[in-house]
Amino acid sequence: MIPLSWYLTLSAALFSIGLFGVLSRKNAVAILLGIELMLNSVNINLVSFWRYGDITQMAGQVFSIIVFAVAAAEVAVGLALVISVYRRRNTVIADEIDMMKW
Amino acid sequence: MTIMQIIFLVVGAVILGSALMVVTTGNLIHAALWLIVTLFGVAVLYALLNASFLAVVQIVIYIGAIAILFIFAVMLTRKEMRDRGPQLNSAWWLSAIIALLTFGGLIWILQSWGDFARLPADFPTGFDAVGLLGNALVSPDAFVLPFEVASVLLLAALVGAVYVAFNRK
Amino acid sequence: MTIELLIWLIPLPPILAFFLIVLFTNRNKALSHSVAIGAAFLSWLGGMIVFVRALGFHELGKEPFISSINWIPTADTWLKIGVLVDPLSAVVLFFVAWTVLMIFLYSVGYHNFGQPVGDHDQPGLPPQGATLDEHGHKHMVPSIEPMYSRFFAFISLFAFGMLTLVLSDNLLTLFAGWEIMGLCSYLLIGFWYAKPAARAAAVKAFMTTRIGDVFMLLGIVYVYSATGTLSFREIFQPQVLHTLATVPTPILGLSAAGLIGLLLFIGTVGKSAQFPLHVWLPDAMEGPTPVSAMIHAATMVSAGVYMVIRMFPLLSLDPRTMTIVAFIGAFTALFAATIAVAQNDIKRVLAYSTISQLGYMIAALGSGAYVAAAFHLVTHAFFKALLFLGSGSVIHGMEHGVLHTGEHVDAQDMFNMGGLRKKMPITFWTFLIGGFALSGFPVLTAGFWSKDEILASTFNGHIAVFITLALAAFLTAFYTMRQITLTFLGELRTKAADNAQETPWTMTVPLLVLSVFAVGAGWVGIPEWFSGGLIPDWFHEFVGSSLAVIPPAIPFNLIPLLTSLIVALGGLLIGWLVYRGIQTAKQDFLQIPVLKNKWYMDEIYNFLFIKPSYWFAETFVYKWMDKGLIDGILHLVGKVTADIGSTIRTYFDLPVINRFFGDGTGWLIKWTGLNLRPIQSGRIQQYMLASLLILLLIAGLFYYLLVMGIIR
Amino acid sequence: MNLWTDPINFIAHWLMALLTSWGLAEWLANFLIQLIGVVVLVSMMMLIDILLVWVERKVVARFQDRLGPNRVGPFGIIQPFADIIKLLIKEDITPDGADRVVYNLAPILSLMSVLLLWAIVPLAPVIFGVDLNVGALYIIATGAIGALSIIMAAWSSNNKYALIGAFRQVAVMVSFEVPMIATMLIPTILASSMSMGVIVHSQNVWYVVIAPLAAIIFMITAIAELGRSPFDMNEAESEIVAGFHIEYTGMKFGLFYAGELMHAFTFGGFWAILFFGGYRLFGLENLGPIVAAGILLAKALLGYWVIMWVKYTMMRIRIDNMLSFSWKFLTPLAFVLLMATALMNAILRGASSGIYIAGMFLTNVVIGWIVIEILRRESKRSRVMIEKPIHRAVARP
Repeated sequence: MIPLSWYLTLSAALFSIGLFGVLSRKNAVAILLGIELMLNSVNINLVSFWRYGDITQMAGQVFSIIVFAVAAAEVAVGLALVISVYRRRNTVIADEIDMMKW
Repeated sequence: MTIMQIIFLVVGAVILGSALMVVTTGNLIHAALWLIVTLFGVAVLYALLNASFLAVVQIVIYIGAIAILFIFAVMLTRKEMRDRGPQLNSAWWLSAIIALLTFGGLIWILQSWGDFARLPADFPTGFDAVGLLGNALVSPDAFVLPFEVASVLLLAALVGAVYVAFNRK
Repeated sequence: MTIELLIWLIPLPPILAFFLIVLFTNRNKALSHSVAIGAAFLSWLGGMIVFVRALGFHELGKEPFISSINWIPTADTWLKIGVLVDPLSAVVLFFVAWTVLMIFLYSVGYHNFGQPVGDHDQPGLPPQGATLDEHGHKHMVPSIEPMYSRFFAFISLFAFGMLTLVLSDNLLTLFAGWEIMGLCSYLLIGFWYAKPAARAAAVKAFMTTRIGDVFMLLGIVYVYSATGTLSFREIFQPQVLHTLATVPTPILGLSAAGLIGLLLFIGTVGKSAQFPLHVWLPDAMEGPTPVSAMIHAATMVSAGVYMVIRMFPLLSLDPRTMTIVAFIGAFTALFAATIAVAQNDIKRVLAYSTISQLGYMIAALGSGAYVAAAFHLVTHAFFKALLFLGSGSVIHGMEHGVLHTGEHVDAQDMFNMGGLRKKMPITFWTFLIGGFALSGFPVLTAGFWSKDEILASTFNGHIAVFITLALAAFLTAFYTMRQITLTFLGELRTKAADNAQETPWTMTVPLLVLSVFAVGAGWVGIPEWFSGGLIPDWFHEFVGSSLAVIPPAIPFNLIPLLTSLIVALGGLLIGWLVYRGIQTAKQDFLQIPVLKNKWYMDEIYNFLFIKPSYWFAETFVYKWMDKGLIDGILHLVGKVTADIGSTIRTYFDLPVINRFFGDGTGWLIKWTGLNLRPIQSGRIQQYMLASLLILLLIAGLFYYLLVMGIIR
Repeated sequence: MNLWTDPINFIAHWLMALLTSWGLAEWLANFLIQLIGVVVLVSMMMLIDILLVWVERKVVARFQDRLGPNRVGPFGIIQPFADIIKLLIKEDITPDGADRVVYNLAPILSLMSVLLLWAIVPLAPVIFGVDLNVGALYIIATGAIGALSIIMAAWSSNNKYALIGAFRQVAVMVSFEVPMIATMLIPTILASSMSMGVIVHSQNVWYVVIAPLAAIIFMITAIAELGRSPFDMNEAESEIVAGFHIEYTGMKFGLFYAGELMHAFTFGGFWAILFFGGYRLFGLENLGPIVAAGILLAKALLGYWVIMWVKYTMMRIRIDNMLSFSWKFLTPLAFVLLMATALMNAILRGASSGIYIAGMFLTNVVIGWIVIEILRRESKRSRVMIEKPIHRAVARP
């Protein structure tokens, strides 16, 4: 019998790691990777709440599925953006894509 | 310390370790591959949580589609095989502090919650979670609307991605 | 398929047709009109099935076909939408389905389907005719409407609105249908938007009805706040009605029921053009004739009456409201009739007669004659649609003549017509039937029975209303005969009329069908005393049963019967005698300015509302306030300050402010900016970092405060 | 329960008793037994795989009018072992600049992704690894792992040809997975379950009769997933020398090779399971689990033979034609089939089985006919276009 706290702690840690990745990676693709980690941690929470709550209430699973969809959409668009940026600016380093300043 | 707990600990260690590799490793392809390990671990967690459908879907969508997409993107956005120089920006220590703060804050708030350490009700045998999920996804008094909206979102993302990445020359 | 499901499906085809035409088929004219007519036919079929089932089902008044679903979640309840078919809506559905189908069919011919494209037609203008080159000699023929498909799309949308309104079981969807129709009538009146007159008419109609609608919405809101529901069934529960009747309101001592009734009635006043707000209807004749027939005779204006009839149980709670309603109705009836006698435009006459007939119904309702009002609503819808279509057919024929001869005459002016019975026999006979029905030609026609019932029911109780209505009835007969005489009888006055020719079958068939109803629709309501109880007064029992208590049959009384006979026959006779001889507008002694100018209503409104608002904006606000007062003060202030300023400038500003503060500040700001610039690095991650940091700080602060209990 | 009617559980219980008598903890013993089961299953599959090498070589030889291996052992049946020895003693080259870990991981993943599939194959009513209630999806999931292994191999071996091959293969896999899922859903609908066991069990009439088109599409998509000819873009020898495993030598290549054969055989098996009644053959399966397993393997072999047949008789298709074939033809068709099946299933639910089957079959026939009509028109038009091509500007978004 695994207590709920384990899952929550794990997902919190995963979330923080993803956050770190998003904040600190240079490469835009890597930033997206971090976002994926965060989404997954959210999913873990959703599913574990489903399991530890009333399992006849499907909300947890349903929303994690919707998170899947959102993640897929986000990756598709994000990577498309990255690629087109690479085509124009010939770099994917987030710090070098700083036209929006001054 | 039951076998379940052992499995959980192992999987959790794998997940966290690989996640750390994802955000720290210098080689992007490796980062993507480590991400796949993480995703696989998460799928195992789903299996532990008796959400078999989600476990499989996790593998199909994340590993089968998203991760491979990532690898493609990595390959498409580089000239040579290795990335040179540090992969973390100069403020990485600050990010680390913030991440730690977030983690600490989350745990701090969570542990003040009464049900934090609750145990699961044991899973009824022959409980058809997949069927319930299917019904919940399409029955009008449940989640059919969010579901459809999600599908529309996917379509929009599809079109948008094609449009954005289209090579106008 | 259960009957309820069928009822749900009835309004669907038109809206689908609308989207289909707008989105896909609008390039193809034939496809568009077949789609629209097909949809109308489906609705008609459904309507007929429902109607027949309703006939077969006794006790319909007690438990009507009803079904409703949740629509909008409110705090703890739902706003429901649903359908309801009780005897009243059954009969209304009957005539709506028929007229709509007929008018759709008619429109095909009216918009010259199958004719060549005009030489210089353009969207927004009526077709100007096309030159046809037949073996050598050219001649003009009518040309097809440029915005053909668009027209069918609009009327389909309109039909959807009307059906929704008729079938809805609550005020909310009723109001929705109501507003859809308002929009459609705006679009359709302004259909030929390149004509300034049409534009103005559209705007006028929209604004005027909007006034009514606002009040109606107030009424609906009041109902909801007072009863917590909008469904008719629930509002008409006896205890709900009782509470409504007893609750007093601050406004002129009316009870809640009375006030709600009044507000809703104002909506009707706007929609079915009762006295203060009637001005839009005549101008609405700028639209194509099918539109006039459908919107402004058969269905939309009837919708207002339908609504008040529907709300009758609520309305009848407060005698004062009833009185107001009755008198407004009666007055409108007479008033519009007086205007109608002096109009020369064939369509305007009908427009005013519509107003007056609607006044009839309102008056009947106001004097408590529920069934009579509903009865006249049905019969009037049929024969007025017939009359409008007939007039449209006449105009169409005339236009053909005008095109053919190239003679520049107004194709709608009755004094340019005359003797058309020889040219267009079908139109003539159907128009004659319609006219007789309108003027209540005894025994045969539908108008007689309904009108007689109204008169009879007003006679006991509201004698004043009775007299007014009798006068109006006389005038009605009079101007109807005037119209018929000027249009069809006598000899041909113009070459155009001489070259007029009968319209295609798509226009004549609806005329024939509708004329059948214009005669037959009356026979279902023949009072018991006439046949000595042989034929039961079916309409009375059927529709009456939708009230809680079936109103008693009107007792036989000789005076109203005689009155209606006299006014009808007398009016017709006098009209014929007078206008037999008259050939031009000069000889028409009724062309007195006050009637020709509709009692100067437009001018009065112009003077009362439009001029003052212009004056207020122009003279008062702009000239006096702005230019005079404010600018004057400003100039003064400006002058004074300028003087002070110049002195201060020379002695204080230049040395101290400029030198020290001015340049100093500039330098300071520049310095600060230079030093702050690096913060906006354009690097997304740094932004995220900063925002998260601050977020965490704030979160920590709040948590601290919560724990400390400083905020809670 | 005896060895004949239920061998696996029999042995399992015996082992259980034995181990517990040795004083092992309950769960540990259980774990061990599961492990043993897995090992046995996998090694059996590998054995079959070795035989498959021989089968393949024989069949290709016959197709190409040769004799094939016939020196080593009777009918050269020992040939595969010779091959294995050869592969084992070959020099194991790792190209310069390769990403060693990934490079060595890829072939293992590739074979693993195939072997994983056998976990859900019901060899007999009582012989199966695990009866997942999401079996159909599981197949796709493992396929995803296969695609992953290919990408890893290609990228890690630091070779352009390999990368091109991998790109092609993954594009193909991703685009052919869609109709594959759709066609897998058809048996799912018919059996109202994704579990392989239930699907097999509910096939009183083989689904190939109820949904023939689906069976055909599944076969085509399966071949594409395998990346075998005519869909072998990933290793088009004549264009990109050997595709993703260009740099692999020795046993690593051997793993890829074995994986491919195994994959083909496995898909033959799934073809049989989804559409040809799995281990069922007119009640023969009731003789005993061993017989049932034999039946299934035989059917799988037949499916494998069909795949080989296609491979050795068709020539390679150009990549763009192939993808458009998937997106513009197979995917719509598969979805139409899916909807039609669902609809007919709902309509004919109450009807007697005869009518049910007839209706389903007729639906398929009608759809197939329409499709053929469309194809005929299309090909005619394209022929016209080839004869006198219309020059129009390329569409730009």
